[in-house]
Amino acid sequence: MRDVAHDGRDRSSEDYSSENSAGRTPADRGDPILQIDSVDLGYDELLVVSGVSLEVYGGELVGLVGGNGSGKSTILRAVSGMIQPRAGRILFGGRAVGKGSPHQMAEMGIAHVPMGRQLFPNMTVEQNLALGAYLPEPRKHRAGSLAHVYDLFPDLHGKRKVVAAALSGGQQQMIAIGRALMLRPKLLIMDEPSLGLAPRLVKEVMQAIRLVSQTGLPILLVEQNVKQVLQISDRTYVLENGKLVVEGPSKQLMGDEKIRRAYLGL
Amino acid sequence: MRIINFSHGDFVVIGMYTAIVLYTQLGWDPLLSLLVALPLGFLLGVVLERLILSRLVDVPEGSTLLATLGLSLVVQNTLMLSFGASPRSLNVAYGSATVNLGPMTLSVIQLVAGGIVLVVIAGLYLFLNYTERGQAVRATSQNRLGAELVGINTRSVHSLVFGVGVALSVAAGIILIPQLFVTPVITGPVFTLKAFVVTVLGGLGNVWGAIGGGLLLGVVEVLGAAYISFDYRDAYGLVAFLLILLLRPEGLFGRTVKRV
Amino acid sequence: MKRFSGSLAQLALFIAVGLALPLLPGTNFSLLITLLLFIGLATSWDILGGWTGQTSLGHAAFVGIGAYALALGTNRLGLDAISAVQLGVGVAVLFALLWGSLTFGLRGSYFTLSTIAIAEILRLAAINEAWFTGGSAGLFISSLPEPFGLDLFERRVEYYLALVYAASVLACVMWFASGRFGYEMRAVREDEAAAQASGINPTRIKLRAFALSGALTALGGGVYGAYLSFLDPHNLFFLPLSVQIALTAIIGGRGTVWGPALGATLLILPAELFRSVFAEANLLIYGLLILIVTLFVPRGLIGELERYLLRRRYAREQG
Amino acid sequence: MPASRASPSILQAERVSVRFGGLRAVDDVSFRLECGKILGLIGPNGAGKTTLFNALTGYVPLSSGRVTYLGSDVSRSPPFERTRKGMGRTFQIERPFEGLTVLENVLIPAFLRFPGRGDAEAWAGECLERVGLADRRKQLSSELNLARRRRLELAKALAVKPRVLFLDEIMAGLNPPALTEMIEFVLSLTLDGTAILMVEHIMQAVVELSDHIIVLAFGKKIAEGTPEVVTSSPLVIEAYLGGVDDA
Repeated sequence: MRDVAHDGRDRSSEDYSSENSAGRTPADRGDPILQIDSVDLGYDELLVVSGVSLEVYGGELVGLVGGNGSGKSTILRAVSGMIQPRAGRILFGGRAVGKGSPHQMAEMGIAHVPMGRQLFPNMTVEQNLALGAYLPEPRKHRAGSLAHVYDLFPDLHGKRKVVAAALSGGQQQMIAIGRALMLRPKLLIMDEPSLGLAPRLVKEVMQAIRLVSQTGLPILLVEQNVKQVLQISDRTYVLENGKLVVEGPSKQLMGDEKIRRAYLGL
Repeated sequence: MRIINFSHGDFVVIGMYTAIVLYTQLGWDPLLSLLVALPLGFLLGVVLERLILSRLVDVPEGSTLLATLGLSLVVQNTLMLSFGASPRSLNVAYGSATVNLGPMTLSVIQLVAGGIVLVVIAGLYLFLNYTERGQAVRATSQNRLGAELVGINTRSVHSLVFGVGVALSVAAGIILIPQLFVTPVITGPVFTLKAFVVTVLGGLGNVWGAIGGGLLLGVVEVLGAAYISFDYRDAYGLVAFLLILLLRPEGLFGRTVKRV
Repeated sequence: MKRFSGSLAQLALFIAVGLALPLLPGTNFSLLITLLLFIGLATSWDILGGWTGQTSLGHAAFVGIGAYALALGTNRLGLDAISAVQLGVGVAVLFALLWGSLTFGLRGSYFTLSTIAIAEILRLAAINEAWFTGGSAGLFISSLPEPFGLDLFERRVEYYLALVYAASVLACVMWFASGRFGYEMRAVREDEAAAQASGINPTRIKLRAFALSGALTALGGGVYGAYLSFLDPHNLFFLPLSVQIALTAIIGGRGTVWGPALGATLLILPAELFRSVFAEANLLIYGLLILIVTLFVPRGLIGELERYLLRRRYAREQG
Repeated sequence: MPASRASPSILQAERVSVRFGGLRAVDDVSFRLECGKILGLIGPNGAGKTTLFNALTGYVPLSSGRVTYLGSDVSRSPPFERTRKGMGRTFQIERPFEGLTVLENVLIPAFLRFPGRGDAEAWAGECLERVGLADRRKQLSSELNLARRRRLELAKALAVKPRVLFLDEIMAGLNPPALTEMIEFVLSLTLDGTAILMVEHIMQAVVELSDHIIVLAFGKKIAEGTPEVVTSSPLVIEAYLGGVDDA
């Protein structure tokens, strides 16, 4: 690229070294269900994520937030075995996550609520949910799981014979979460559940996630919407440009200047 | 599964020759051949899907079309080398038997064929709506990623679907051969074309659409032959096909596929 | 300009070989005429199918239009042979423009299906309008005018005509290959949205390619008609001929200057030579080859070769 | 930079809306872009930036409103016509013509201004030179890495000699040195009066480059102004950090 004299608007980026202080996981919680151990991730020559460590312990609701392009979805791809770490390792229930198709992840017990929900549009709400218990093990508990999901989201019960495409964005998100619960997973991962939803519905969905978390299921919530995540999660990790900039108990992070910087680059 | 299968009609032809060979060599009635041919056809479909189509996942969509076209040529010309070009048919003992139903006279063969078609439709309907595998097929066709995430191995679903497709085509050939002549090269494309017309009329990925499309094609051909010109009977379906492609690509009965 | 003079040399070599072959003793003219015709037809198909990326399986319709225009134009309309062929080419162009403007809105495989349907409708018309076309029984060309005193029924004359035809089509492709039109077609093939961002009107490029491809195919149909002297609608308009033309180009390497010609040489020669062995099953080899090509050589023979040479040249330049 | 009202407006959007079914992806957005200026378009994920971008370049039809380029209404013009008039664009997911070499890729837009092969090739070479890809002109474009594909996108956009350039997230995924280089490069593009509209997530780049920033949220323009004004606006911070309302 041609060199151009410019007017010194360049701002040297500050060193955002992470402060591993408050909110460090207490040792008494046993082994983490998901452990990401200083991984480097990337495509071709491009390094997207470097030196990221993250843990999810039993019963926790953990937020992973960051602006667009901060590396959130790359971390998700690695957790689901679609790409392999260049350095570091990812353990699920103490075992390394290998390379594989998404359906193998489901077999391991990781339920994924994907970006854009990915429902079966021309099937009814109940058919969508029932398919969540497709694998042999969860299938044995299908009726109970279904009752459990309707318990959590009574609205869905009223619409159980309606095709998924006819429901509102918020309700579709409930179906996606419900379908994931039908798997009776050991860990729930959610990718941007608030994306494309109107503000009122975002709140609804966040409350639903809180509700699911209260049943004791560990959740990794990946979001752009920091404020909402901080309000419902136990701990939060903040990513910027592929590096962790802050992590800690969500209550302590509210109003943290570093988060604002991570998002607005100021 | 949105694969345009060019060899579809040739599996019908395989069914026809199977029935002829089993009848002339072993004296098997076509209905008996059907029982043997269904599982073998399924197996053949699964093997072909694994060997050819499943390798063409991340390539331009045109390549599956070309691969099935190649498959079609291989099948046609192998049959040609084995059986020669002359038209063949199968005369079963009850071939000319008829039944009187009030004012209508129907041939036994047509009744049997109609009955089997109804059974197949009912079977497909039950399979798709009331079995786990059937639900997995519907789920895969509506949202492949969503299906993977609930633990469905969508690759094996593709094999299954192709296997069922081949098995049913072979079965159709066995049922039809007592009433039709077959030649190795011409018959297959005729059926393939009709299948395209039917699915485009009815809308892809939709069993009811396929049935409606089939009926509609029959009606269009018969009405056109009766009121416009008999000579162009085969053209009416094609014209309808073009009109639908141009004006309503999702098919007459197809829902606009929504992504949720 | 270096590129273009290079291809001129290749073309000159092609013509020289073409002129030399009849001097050999025992030349099988039928075989060579068929080969040259298929080189021309496959190269013409490739303008739309390879360079512009619109797979047509209905090109037999254009062969039929060209052949029937020659026969009907001379025998029923009283035209001389050249005017009759011109008429066929004109009809082909109009037909392609109409056909294209209706179907280019369709995506990928749907376009392909529509081409099959249109060619099939045309075949049914050729069969059923017997008063004009001779119908299902076919049309025998009993006499042809003798342009410049050339007897169009003589194999040697037909051979040189086929050579002129094949060389003209190749020259036409060479002419646009390194120029603006060639790149516009390739841009449309690779990515229509990105082509628009380069200021290209994709519909217009596709229509132009279709018209050119249809016209050259109809021209070949005219020569083919003279060679056959018996026109059979079950062959000329029918799907197997379309398939044969398309696969020849694809196996050799679509979107390359010499790919279709190579495909024709590799496919027509053995098929014709072993005709007695395979009888009418001569398309078996096409089926096997297209399976192999789609699975293992997706760009066709010349396509993969060009890619390999490009890579090697680049690697060598980098040291 | 001081806002000069005298400089001519090159691109103007008036009450532009795009609806998909019932959803208002872009809702009543207006702005002006002047010669040699850089307009930043930002907002949280799903705010409608990409839809607005595609509506301005003609890839998505407007539901209502008007886009004026150099005084003429282009609201209904197809994309290729806008390109011909001088509206160049890049694609967020780089779209090289894969089977072609780097030079051939740039040759295609270059033919738009230079119909002859020789002139077009010279101009394409010049564009490659500007983005620093001259040494790769004979490489297959499909073999470039991400950073170089990005530059190839830029070279293709420059080859149509744009008066206004639409850049779709060209900074994403670049490492710090490459980012700095890209920022300087984009700045250099405006020296000859070319106007730039950029959608960008890397705030550092937007803030450093933009003369004026528009913030979208839920399809609506919620704020605009200089980088300093926008980034300190509570409304913007709210939109980014996702404060829906305080529970």
